[in-house]
Amino acid sequence: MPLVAQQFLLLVGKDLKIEARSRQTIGLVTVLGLLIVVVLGLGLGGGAAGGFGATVVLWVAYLFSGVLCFEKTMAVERSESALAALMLTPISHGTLFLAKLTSNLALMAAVALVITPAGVLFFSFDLSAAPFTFAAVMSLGIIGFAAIGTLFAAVVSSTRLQGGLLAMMIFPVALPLVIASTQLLIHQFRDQLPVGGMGLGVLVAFDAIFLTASWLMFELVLEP
Amino acid sequence: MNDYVLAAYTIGLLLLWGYAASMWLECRAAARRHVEVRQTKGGLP
Amino acid sequence: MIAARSSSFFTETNPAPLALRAADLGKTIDERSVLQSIDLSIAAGQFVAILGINGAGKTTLLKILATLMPPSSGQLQLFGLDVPRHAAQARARLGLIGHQSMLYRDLTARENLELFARLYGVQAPRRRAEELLSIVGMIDRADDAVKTFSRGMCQRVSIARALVHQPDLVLADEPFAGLDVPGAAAVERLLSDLHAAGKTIVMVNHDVLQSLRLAERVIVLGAGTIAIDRPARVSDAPGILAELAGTDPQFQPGEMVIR
Amino acid sequence: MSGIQSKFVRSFWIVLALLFAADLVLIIRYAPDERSMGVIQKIFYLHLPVAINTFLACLTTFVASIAYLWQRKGWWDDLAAAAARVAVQLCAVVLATGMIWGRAAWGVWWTWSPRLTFSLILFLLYVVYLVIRSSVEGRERRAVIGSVYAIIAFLDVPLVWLSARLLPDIHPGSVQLEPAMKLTLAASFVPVTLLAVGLIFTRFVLNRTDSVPRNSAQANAPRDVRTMPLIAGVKAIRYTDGAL
Repeated sequence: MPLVAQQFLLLVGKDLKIEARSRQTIGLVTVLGLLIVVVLGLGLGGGAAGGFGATVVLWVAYLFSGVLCFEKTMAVERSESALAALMLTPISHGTLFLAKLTSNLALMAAVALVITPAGVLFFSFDLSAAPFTFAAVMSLGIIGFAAIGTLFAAVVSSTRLQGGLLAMMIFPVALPLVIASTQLLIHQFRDQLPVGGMGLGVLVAFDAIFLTASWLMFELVLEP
Repeated sequence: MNDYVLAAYTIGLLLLWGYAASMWLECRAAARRHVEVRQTKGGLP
Repeated sequence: MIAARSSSFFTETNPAPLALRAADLGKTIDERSVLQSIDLSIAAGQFVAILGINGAGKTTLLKILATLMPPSSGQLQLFGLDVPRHAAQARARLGLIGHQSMLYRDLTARENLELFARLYGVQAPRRRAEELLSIVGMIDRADDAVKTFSRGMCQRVSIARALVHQPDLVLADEPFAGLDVPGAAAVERLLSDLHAAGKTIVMVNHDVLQSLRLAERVIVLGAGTIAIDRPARVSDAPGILAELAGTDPQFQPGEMVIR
Repeated sequence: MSGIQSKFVRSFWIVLALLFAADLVLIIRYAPDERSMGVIQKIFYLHLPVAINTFLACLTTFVASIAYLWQRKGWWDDLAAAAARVAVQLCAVVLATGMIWGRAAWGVWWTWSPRLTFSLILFLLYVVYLVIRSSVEGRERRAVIGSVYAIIAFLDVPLVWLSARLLPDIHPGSVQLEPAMKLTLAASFVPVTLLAVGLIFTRFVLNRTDSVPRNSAQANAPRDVRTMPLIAGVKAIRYTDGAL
């Protein structure tokens, strides 16, 4: 196996092992996500916006729980400045970014697997028409969101900034994701239009642009 | 002239020229700060 | 506690002409010049101690030497390799020990060492981690999480991490900070063994006498420039203390008590 | 030397004021009322030029940020900060006029129409940029983080535009402009763009003087020749007691 792939797996393994051992983030983040879904569910009443309230509420839950995940996985590197030791090893910053992105995505996926069913349930949003489209659209969104989150978490963690700043940085940039995925699902589920068109284009373009941009700029923000 | 158009232009121009005016005040403050430095230290000609 | 035969274990390093050469190194951070015109050349195998009051720029200099921070001006060459152009190769031959342990607190000592060994592409990482843990005397705590360790233990595992890829140049930023007497003695022993094995060591330290005892050459950094650079003799202590005092206006030599 | 410059600066702003006045006369007198929306459509002659200049200011921030990351020269970062600040200011005007137009045309202060949503998100993106800059200590650290964010924010702008167009649009599409309207629109671009450039330049020069430390020796040492004319610009502004 090429050295780069080996290093990548080592780093992801390290992140997941640390997370499994402390298990703090997963618990905290999942409960927060659930709380958001419950509170908004109660507030907006069951079938808000014809059940499409679910997608927006899920997005709010993803955004907040995602921010906590990104912050935690970066804090692990900062706690004993282990990042400086990592930067001295012969791994490229690109691999470091991809490993950190994958660990963040793994955490987000675990959280989403708990929150999404809850959201769909509370909002009686019947997915039966096309559950896979729903899953595909949401995962495309999460990938793009994790790309920016990983980059900005590295930025925020290298300075003594407060937590709220990371959320403030990510949310406006992630808005096109929220709009596009919500509209796409409305077109899909309510108007039975085939998936595709502008909505999907925005999601795919978002992922492509920000995966490459974050990957390129990650090393600029890395501060040992 | 419709009063909405009037409102739009007054607010718009007030804001635009307000920014310019506030910056002018900052320039004067910067000038005073710089002049003080110049007197105390004989700085830039 | 320290394995008796540790000094023979470190492989003899091939003595390159100059381990480290810095020409007119300078660093300005936020329009404030922290380091100016640093000219330094350290032969392979030399043990150099860098002294200086807080804020003299010692840690910044060490970060630049460790290729973690680019200099604003001047040139740096490690083992004849120009940094930052060949930073990757230079990094493969240097190890850094810092204030912080640079380990993952939630992982055990063994897991940390094996992780870094594999990242560096060391052959038989498991065996290498085992050896290093026995050298630094932490073999009995190998499978405990680092967060349960005292500062002294962390420091020793940190030294093991810095040596995992058998570097030729060891950079230590105040390795004795926060250590109790036995902890400091163990670290001193390790550094001396490294030096005996021919490694080049650059240590930033506060304790003048300890530095004079351990190092061959002492450099005093004053306000970003090299004030003194001479062989280390314990008899020099008063002169160096006076020099250190000189760099710090509020510091009165009279008050100093020489231990 | 600064005498001539302060005259230039003073006359710049006076001329600009005159241009604005002339443009207003043109809009009121010359531009015909639009068939469907009537006189309300005249807000367009301020709304669109300011919107375009907002975008140009964002573009300047983007280019200056890339240039900073590439050359690491302090004044690129000052330019990025200046342009972003002006972008936020102009975007506030775009939002204000847009909402008034919405109120006049459809009787409601806010609708999630593509144009208004796009302006709002753009406004938020660059307000966040200013907040980031103010909460990071250390000039170099602030410059790097600011630049990285500015680049990501600008890459996001087309996506915001595309996703906003997905929203249900009650905005009546683009109105066909009679030649007279086109002329007025072109005419009203000039003063707004000049104002934007003047704001960015002045703010840039202010940033530039703040960034050079007051008390350190550098303040008096001969500075990098390339910035001398800019600093001279500020001195010119400084000594003008009359108009800006």
